This record gives sequence, C-alpha cells and structure tokens, in this order.
Amino acid sequence: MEQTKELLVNMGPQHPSTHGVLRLMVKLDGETVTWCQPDVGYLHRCFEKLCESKTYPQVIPFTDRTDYAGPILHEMCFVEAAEKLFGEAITVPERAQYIRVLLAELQRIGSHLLAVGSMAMDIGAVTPFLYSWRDREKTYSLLERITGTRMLYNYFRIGGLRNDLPEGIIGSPNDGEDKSDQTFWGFVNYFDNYVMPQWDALVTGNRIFQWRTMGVGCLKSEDAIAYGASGPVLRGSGVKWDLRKNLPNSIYNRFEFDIPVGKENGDCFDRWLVRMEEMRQSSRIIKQCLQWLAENPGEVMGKVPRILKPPKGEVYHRVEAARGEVGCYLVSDGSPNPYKVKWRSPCFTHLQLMPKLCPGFKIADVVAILGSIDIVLGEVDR
Amino acid sequence: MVAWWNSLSPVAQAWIWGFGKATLILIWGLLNFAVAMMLERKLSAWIQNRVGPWRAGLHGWLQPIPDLLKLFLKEYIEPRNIDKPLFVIAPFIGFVMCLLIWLIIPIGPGAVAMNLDIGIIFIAAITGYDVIMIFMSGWGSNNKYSLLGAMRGAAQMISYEVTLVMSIIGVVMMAGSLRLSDIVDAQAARGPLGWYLLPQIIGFLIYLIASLAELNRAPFDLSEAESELVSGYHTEYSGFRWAVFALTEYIHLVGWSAIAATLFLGGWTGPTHADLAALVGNLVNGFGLFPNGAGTGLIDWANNAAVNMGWFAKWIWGFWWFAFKTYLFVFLAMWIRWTLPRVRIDQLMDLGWKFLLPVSLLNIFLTGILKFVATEYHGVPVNLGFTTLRLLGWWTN
Amino acid sequence: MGVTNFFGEAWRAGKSFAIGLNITFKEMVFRPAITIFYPDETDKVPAWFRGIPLQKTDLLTGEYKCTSCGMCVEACPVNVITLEWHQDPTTKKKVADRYAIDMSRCMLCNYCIEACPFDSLVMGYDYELCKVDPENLVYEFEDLLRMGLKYSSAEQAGPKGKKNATPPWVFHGLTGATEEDIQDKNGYLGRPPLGKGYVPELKDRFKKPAEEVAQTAPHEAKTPDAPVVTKSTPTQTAPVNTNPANVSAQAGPAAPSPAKAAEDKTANVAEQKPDQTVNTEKTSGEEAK
Amino acid sequence: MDFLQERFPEAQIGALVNGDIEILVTKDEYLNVVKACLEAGYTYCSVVTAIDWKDRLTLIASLCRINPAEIDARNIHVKVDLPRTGAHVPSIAELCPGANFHERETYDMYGIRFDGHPNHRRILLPDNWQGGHPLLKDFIDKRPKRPRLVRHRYAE
Repeated sequence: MEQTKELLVNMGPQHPSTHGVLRLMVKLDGETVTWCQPDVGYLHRCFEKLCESKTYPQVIPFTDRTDYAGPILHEMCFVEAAEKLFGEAITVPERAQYIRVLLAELQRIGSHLLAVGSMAMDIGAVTPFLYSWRDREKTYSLLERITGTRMLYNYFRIGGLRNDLPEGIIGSPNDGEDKSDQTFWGFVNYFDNYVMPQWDALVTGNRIFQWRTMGVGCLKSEDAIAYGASGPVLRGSGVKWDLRKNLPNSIYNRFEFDIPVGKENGDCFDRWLVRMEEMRQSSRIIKQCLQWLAENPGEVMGKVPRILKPPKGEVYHRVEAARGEVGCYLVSDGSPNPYKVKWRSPCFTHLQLMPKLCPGFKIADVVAILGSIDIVLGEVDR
Repeated sequence: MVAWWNSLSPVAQAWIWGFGKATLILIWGLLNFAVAMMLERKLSAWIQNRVGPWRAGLHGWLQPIPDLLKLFLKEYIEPRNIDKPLFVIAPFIGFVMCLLIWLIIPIGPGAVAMNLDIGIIFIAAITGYDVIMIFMSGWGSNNKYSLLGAMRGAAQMISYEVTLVMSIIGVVMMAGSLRLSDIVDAQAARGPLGWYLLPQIIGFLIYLIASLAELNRAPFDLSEAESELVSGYHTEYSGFRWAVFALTEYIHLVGWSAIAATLFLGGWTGPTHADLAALVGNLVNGFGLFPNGAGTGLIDWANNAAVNMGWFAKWIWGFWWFAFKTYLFVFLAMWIRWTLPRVRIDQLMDLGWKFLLPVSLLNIFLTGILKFVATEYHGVPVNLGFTTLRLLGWWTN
Repeated sequence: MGVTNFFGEAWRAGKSFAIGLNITFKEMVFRPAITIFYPDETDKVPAWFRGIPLQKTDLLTGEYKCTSCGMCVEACPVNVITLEWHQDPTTKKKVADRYAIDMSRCMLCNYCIEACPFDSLVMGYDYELCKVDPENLVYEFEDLLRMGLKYSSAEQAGPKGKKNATPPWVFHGLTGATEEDIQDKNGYLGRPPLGKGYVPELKDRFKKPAEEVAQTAPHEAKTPDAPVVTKSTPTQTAPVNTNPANVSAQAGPAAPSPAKAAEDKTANVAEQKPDQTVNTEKTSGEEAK
Repeated sequence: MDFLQERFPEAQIGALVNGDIEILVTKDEYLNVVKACLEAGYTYCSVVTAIDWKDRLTLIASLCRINPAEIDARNIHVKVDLPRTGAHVPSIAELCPGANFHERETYDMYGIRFDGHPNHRRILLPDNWQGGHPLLKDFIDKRPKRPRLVRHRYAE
C-alpha cells in the first residue's frame, strides 16, 4: 500500500547556513517542517576543563575563543567575575572601565553587523552580507589598533587593561568616512550617517525581506522567558530586559541608552529590528564614552598582586553580550587556578528554541529562524 | 562559389546551411556564456565594492577561459546509488534547449536562423524541457536536497510558464502575429515610442518577473537556493557536468533577455549612422530655425546614406542594437539578483497564481479593449483621452 | 492579501525594490573597491601588532637578552615554549640548551612578552607563518634571534640590570635590519644551540667601537675584558656560522655530516669556556639587582 | 529570601560574593524548592551546572526573575549535594524548558542523572562516548595526545 513518509533531512554539520558545524535534524512534510532537533558538540574542546588547569590570567585568551564574533564581551564577563571574587582587593581604574565599555559596545556593533548580515544572506540577499563585512572590518581595524590583534584580543586584564588607547584613536567629532577605520569618531559618524540608513533602505524596508521574516518563528514572551532566551531574542519577544540596565556590570549605569523591544509575539523581523536599534544605542554609548575619555587621561591598570590568588568563594557573574546573557560561574579554592569555571553561553540556550520555533514553517524559514537567533558555534560547543 | 552552391541539390543545401547555422548558434551561445558570466561576476563585485576576478587577462576579463579549462580537467564525482542515465543526460538536455531558443530570434534584418511562424509557441514549448532537466538531475542525484530543489523547480517553472505566455499575448495581439520577425517589423513601423515597452508596460513587468522565475534567478532561485538546499538540483554535480549547468543558466539568461528585447524593445531596430547624422544636421540647423549649408548638407548626406545603406551596414547596426538591448536586460536581471533577497516557495506560488496570472489576464482584456477602441473610433476628433492613447503609442496615426 | 491590499502591496513592494536597486546602483558606480590585492600588497599593521614572538638582541653588546629564567614558559597558557637548561658548574647560572617556540600551537596571546623581566621577547610583525611541513613551525632560538634582529634595539638595560622603564609590550621600533639581514644564510636552522657567548653576526652598521660601548654604558659593572668579549666572539663563532654542517635542504646546500657537526660542537664548547665565565659574570651583575 | 526561608526552614541560605542568593537543600526537597521559586516568579533558568568537590557533587540550578522594573536583579542558586557516583535528581526540564540543554550538559560533564528528562542523552560529547564524564576531577583523558612537534633535522 502506498503511503507518504516524512523526509528526514540532516542540515549540517556541513551546510552553508548553519553558521559553523551545527547539525539540525529536520523532518519535512513536503516543504513544511514537522520536527526539528539540533545536535551540537562538533566543536567541543572542553573549555571548562581546560580552565581548571590554567591560572586566572591564562584563562582570558580562552574566553576569546568561545564567542569569536564578540570576544571582548566574553573577556569582560570572565575578568569581572574574577574581580568580583577578589572583592575589595582589586579596584579597576575608572578610565579602564570606560575603555572596557567603549570596546564592548564597539564589539557589539561588529557582532550585530555579522548577525544581521548573515541573516540577510540566509534569506538570500548576498550583497548586504558583504556590506556588513565591509563595515565590520572597520571595527576590527579599530580594535586592532588598540589591542594588536584583529580577532582574539586578550586585552582585558584582571584589574584593568593591558594598555591604554593609542594616540589619536579617539579623533575629533567631525571625522568623516575617510577616517572611519582610524578613529572612533570617524567610525561612529560613518555608522550613523551612512551604514544604518543604508541597511534600513536596502534590507529592512525591502518587502521580500519583510515577507520572509514577518510572522515567521513567532515566540511568545512567556515562552521566551521559560526557554531561557536572552539578549535580542528575549527583547524581540517584547520583554524589556537588558542586563546592562537590570544588572549593570562595569559602569553601564552611567550611560544613557534605550532598550528596544519587539512586540508581544515576536517574530524574526522583531529580532532583526531589535538588533538594528541596539546598534544605534551602542553608537550612542560609544559617543558618551568618547567624550569622557577625551577629557580624562589616567591609569588603566590597577594594583594587582603578581600572582593572582583570589580568596575562597563562588560567584556567578552575568554580562549582556551581543547574543544574550553570558554567565560565568567561577569557584575559587584559594589557589592560583580556578576550581571551576562554568560558561553559560546564550547561543547554547537559544538552540533549545529550535524545536519550539521551527515546526509548522517551511524549510526556508528554518535558516531564517536560525539566522534570527544568531548562534556562534564556538560558544555553543565551548 | 555561387555556381557551386547552386549546383548542389536542395537537400544538401539545406543540410549545409543548417549545419552552418547550428555551429554559429553554438559559438554565439558559448560567447554569450563567457560574456554573461564575466558580467555577472564583475557586476556583483562592483556592487559589493570588490574587484572580482583580477588575474587572468586585463583586470581578469579572461577568467572564463581558465575556469572552463579547470572544469574540463576536474573529476566527475558520482555518488553511490544514483540513477545514472538521468544523472548523466540531464545537464545536456538543458544545454540543447537553451541553444534552441536562438533558432528563432532575429538578430538583424532578415538574420534569423529559422523564421518560424509560431515563434512564441515554440519558445514556450522548449521551455518545458527545462523542467525535465531539473527534475531529471534532482531525481537522479539520489540526494534529498537535490530532490527538494527539483520539486521546487518543477512547480515553479510549470506555474510561471503560464504567466509568461499570458504576458506575451498582449504583444501578440498588438502585432497580430506570433512570428518574432513580424513583431520586430511592427515595432519598427511604430518608432521608438511605439515599441511595446510602453503600451504593454503591464505585460512587460509581468514578463520580467516571470522570466526571472523561469530562469531560476534570484529572487526566485528557489531550486538552487544555496542557503537552504545546499545547491539545489545540481548539488551532486561536479566537473564539466556542473559547467554545463552553468552554461545553460547563462545562455538561457541571455536568450530570455533577447526575447524580451525582441518583444518589448523593438529587437534589432534602432537609429543607424544615417539617423544620427540627420539628428546632428537638425541640431546644426536648429531644427529649421536657422538653416545653413553645413546642416542641410549633413541632412542630405544622411538621407542619401539611409537610402543607399547596404545589407552589411544594416546588419551591423541591427546586431549592435540587438546586443545592446539584450545586455540591457541581462544587466537588469543581474542588478536585481544582487539586490533582492529570495522569496519563499509559498510566496512564489502566491505571486504567480494569485497576482501575476490575474494581472496578465487583465492585461489581455485591457489590450483587447484598447485595440477595439483604437480601431473603432479611428479618425474621431481628438480629445484628452485619445491624446493619452496616442502618446502611449496606441494610436499609430 | 485581500483584494483591497492587492495593488497597494504591489506598489509598496515595487517602491522598496526601486529604493534597493538605487542603493546598489550607487554603490556600484560611486564607491571604489576596498579590495587589498593580498599577495601583492599587504594591509599595514599597527604598531602594537601581535605577530610571531621573537627574541631580541642587544645591539650595543651584540648579545641576546634572554637569560633562560623561564618566566615566559610559566606564563604561556598553551605550553608552546620549550626551555631546556643546565646549571653551569662554575658560575651556578642557568645555561639554555634549547629554547624553541612551537608556532603550531602558539595563540599569540602576548603573555610571554609581558612576563619577560629582561625585555627579551618581542611580538614581531610577521603573520604569514604557514609552512608546508608542520615541523618547520618549531622556531629554534637561532631562528627567533635572527628574525628578532629586525626588532632589536641598541638600548641598555637600566641601572643594575633591571628591566626597562617602558612596559615590555610597548614596541621599541624597527631597526634598520633588512630582509637580507635576517635571512638564514648561515644555516642556523636546525643547529644545536649556542652558549651564552653567542653573538649573531652583526652587520657593521650595528656594531659600535669598544670605546663607545664603554661610554654609553658607564653604569654597567664590566670586567676589563668585556670589550674583548664583544670583539672576540664574532671571530670565534664565525667558523661555526659559515659551516654548512647540519644545514637543512631548505636552508643550505650541503648535506648534513654528523661527524663534522659533532667535532664542530665540541670545538665550539671548548673554545667558549673561558669567555662564557666572563660573560655570565656580567649577567650575574644584572640579576643581582 | 523570605519566601524560601518560610517554606523551607531547614535549608541553608547564604549569599555568593556578588550578592546572589544560594540555598542548599536536600535532594528530596529540590523539586519543591524549584517549584516554589517558579511560583515566586523566578521562571528564567540561567544555568544548571554542578561542582565536583572531590567528596561530593553539588548541583546548582540558577533561577532568575525577569522583571523589567527591577534593577540589580539577583539569581537564586538552588544547590543540592549529591554523591559522586550514581547521583540522580528529578529533572526540572518539564517545569522550566530552559533547563533542558543545561541538564543534558550537566549529565554529560558530571554524570548526574535527571529523572524524567524528556531527552536524556549526551549533548556535547558524542553519543557513543565511553570515556567518562570530563569535568569530574578524577577524569583521565585516555585518548592519544598530540605529540609535540620536533624538527628532525634538529634531532640529527
């Protein structure tokens, strides 16, 4: 007797739009997805076990390698968690805090540009992807001038920063596009006046893009909370929750910025809009940082002992990274090596949403949904 | 030579002539492939602030030659459990069909390989084989992505063929013939404003969208959507078989652009050097405001040249205008491809069946009504509505 | 999509496509390509760029700065630095037998540079570190010194040999060393390590007369024979450097001859003995602080 | 926290260095404590993990309240002491779907079984992994190590 069977398709580990080595097992009824299950671990390198055999400063370069698209924010999480363990023993100079926030927000712009660019490419628009990389390279050039490397910075230190900003990198507020890869002001002006309007007109306003993303991958706000979503995914579902406001780490409580939220039943387009608006807010924070930094020179490294031995204790520190809440559960037993490091990565948690979001949509929407929750496999697999 | 040719039997003449034309078409197709592929790569590069291929030849413009050489030398990879006859034949079916389009396209005054009186029907007929190519390759590959791509391709091409033919019917009604050279002649008689682009603007837009879908080009490249189905129906192809798919795609693109140029932009018709000289003469004369010797002489020379123009010069001009218009459409297709995202399969079907088909039917009705009005009230005193019609080229006198 | 929305949607879509096409057209026509033709021209690296870690030479004395203290080995998170040493029986100082950096594992984190108390390591600008043979990614001490010549400076250590006032990660600037200077002409690749008295073969323009050395470094407690060290060691090591024994097929013409190499090595050690003591006295002054 | 103190008087309640609340409960009460937290609005599961103290394992379920008006929001870390081998606790993945992957990871890394978990498999390591649970302190990696690179020319 003839019967119809569901088609089980393995998307990945080698697939153009799984953003790395993610395997999505998808059951299809025609083109419609009936079941979806992610399979992760292809990039697993036991980062947490590795950290247990390293000293505290030695862990910092490894935190870069978790989320390689936004490493500064992950460094920030670990460094601040370690500083929390030390308590009063280590104070971070104010200038170092400002530079940390400055770099973190620049990194957020770069990371979101990657996210929106790759989401546009998943939906089929190749050109915006290359524009996003063009502009993201400028953030990398700036970070390279400060830290010495384009991608894996190892720049934050427990108690401060490795070095101060180089001469002339802040620039003047009149810097235009010609200096966008040399000065912060140049980049911010270029970004506000050229990049964002271009994105709005080229992709956000495009009707095909809206057809593809509106009403796709809807996530109710209570579901988003229950499934542990954070960052743009949570805010895209209409929950006004941003750890920079609700649990301010570093000196985020000194800055003026808004938290964009989507609608109650947020779809891919809401998440897209949240990312777009967050980039604008990041540029706002950068401007405030630049004004402060131009006026206040000073030390960037506090007094720290030569061998870092935090007192016994546990800490769970959370930072709003580009993709959501990055948490570091750090346990110290008084030795120079951390007793335990647990890395709570947002993308790992967000992948739980795939079985929830995908069924009922077409296979083309799976990649759109995956693009809208923006995973980085280095962070998922750790 | 002529004597030798006349001494041959008519059957031999037909064979030699046909063979020569086929060779020319093949060469022309391959040439178009090279140009269109380079144009695609360079255009995408310029749009994306890159430089594109740069090493082979001046600024990389000879890149297709090493590319094709490389593809010739590459290994043919065959997955296990493929349906081998289908897998092997599929690319070549498409290749033959995309070359067949060139049979009926007039590329100059009288320069057409086969002046079929059912030209447009012929095009619609051979387009049907593309579905077979896609489905054979997708089914034969023994790959789920290929199968999905083939399903999508079949559904998409079958639905858009209907729309495509419907959008052309308006042109056919206006020209009164299915023969492409007749359509070109009809447009030539009406002059540039009367080319069917403006009178048939609805039909033209629908043709544009539907031919993009028919060609599997972005934003309708669903059957090879590289972000969902790895490469769609040609996922498992490699080496020269894959190259034949690429050849098919680009020759098809140029072929459809040529049809568009023929149907809507007047084909090979266009101003010649005589017309240009007359224009310059008129400018010098100030359009009769201050006639002088130089201007009048130029106009006289132009009139002379127009009358005495040889067939070779006519062909050169015809070919130039034909190629120019064709590549205008090629450029348009590429420009659209590198700007827009891809639609989804259900949206594609909605667009085809629920929007384009009704609108193209509406276009047929509209064309019929306007044509009736234009013939019935021929010679009626001109009022505002008729002026509009005249401006739009409905009223030829 | 109702009938009322039918043409409205078409209009909106068409308008948005026109806007998009306008943008891509403007990008195509008015904005130049940002491509860097990579193998022909390379992107400029900033002053603090972190390429391969290298060993510096003090161009004033011509000796390498490394004292094989092992701080970089401790600091390295991925254990790429191999340091084998033995204690000199007479001076009780560490003498390096082998110092190598395995660049196949190095993640360029800069910790070794920061850990170095003698400002001996530097992050070079070289970032094209691919090798056909992964073995060649192990950079021996001689390779590091040779490549580090470009980044070495003629500055002296501060009073009592303490480390420089500038933080170690601040870049000291390029010397005039050219590509020609740092080429592996003498076949350092794969050579057994040399003792502390080793002096890389300096070009004349890096050398300074002995008097100048004494003048510019008055604070340094030098033995009277210190100038002799500087002068005699190049002549001493010169035959070693030009000897093609043990040279790889890649680096030099001759095939390795173990017997000759062994002979050479013993001769080298025997010759170096007296000078080495002098030399280590100097470094002991440095380390005493 | 007051509501936990009232309902579970035996539980030890403390605070982490940064001010987060930790509550150490017995295995039997674990599910009740989590339910109480969920009822109190702590519906967001930040993380589930464990610590290997060499004599015992401590399971940590970290819950958070998403309240946009709240500044300085603190987590509640529900902790359970478990034996090092054969530990099993009730799963909270049905109550709080966000704990699903984290519980799988905890099983993967520490060998704690979660009763009633909807998809109780390894997640980061391969399904056929036989080498044990890596984050236990006595884990020995039996896989061959990558040899150090040596230049053969040098060895001559």
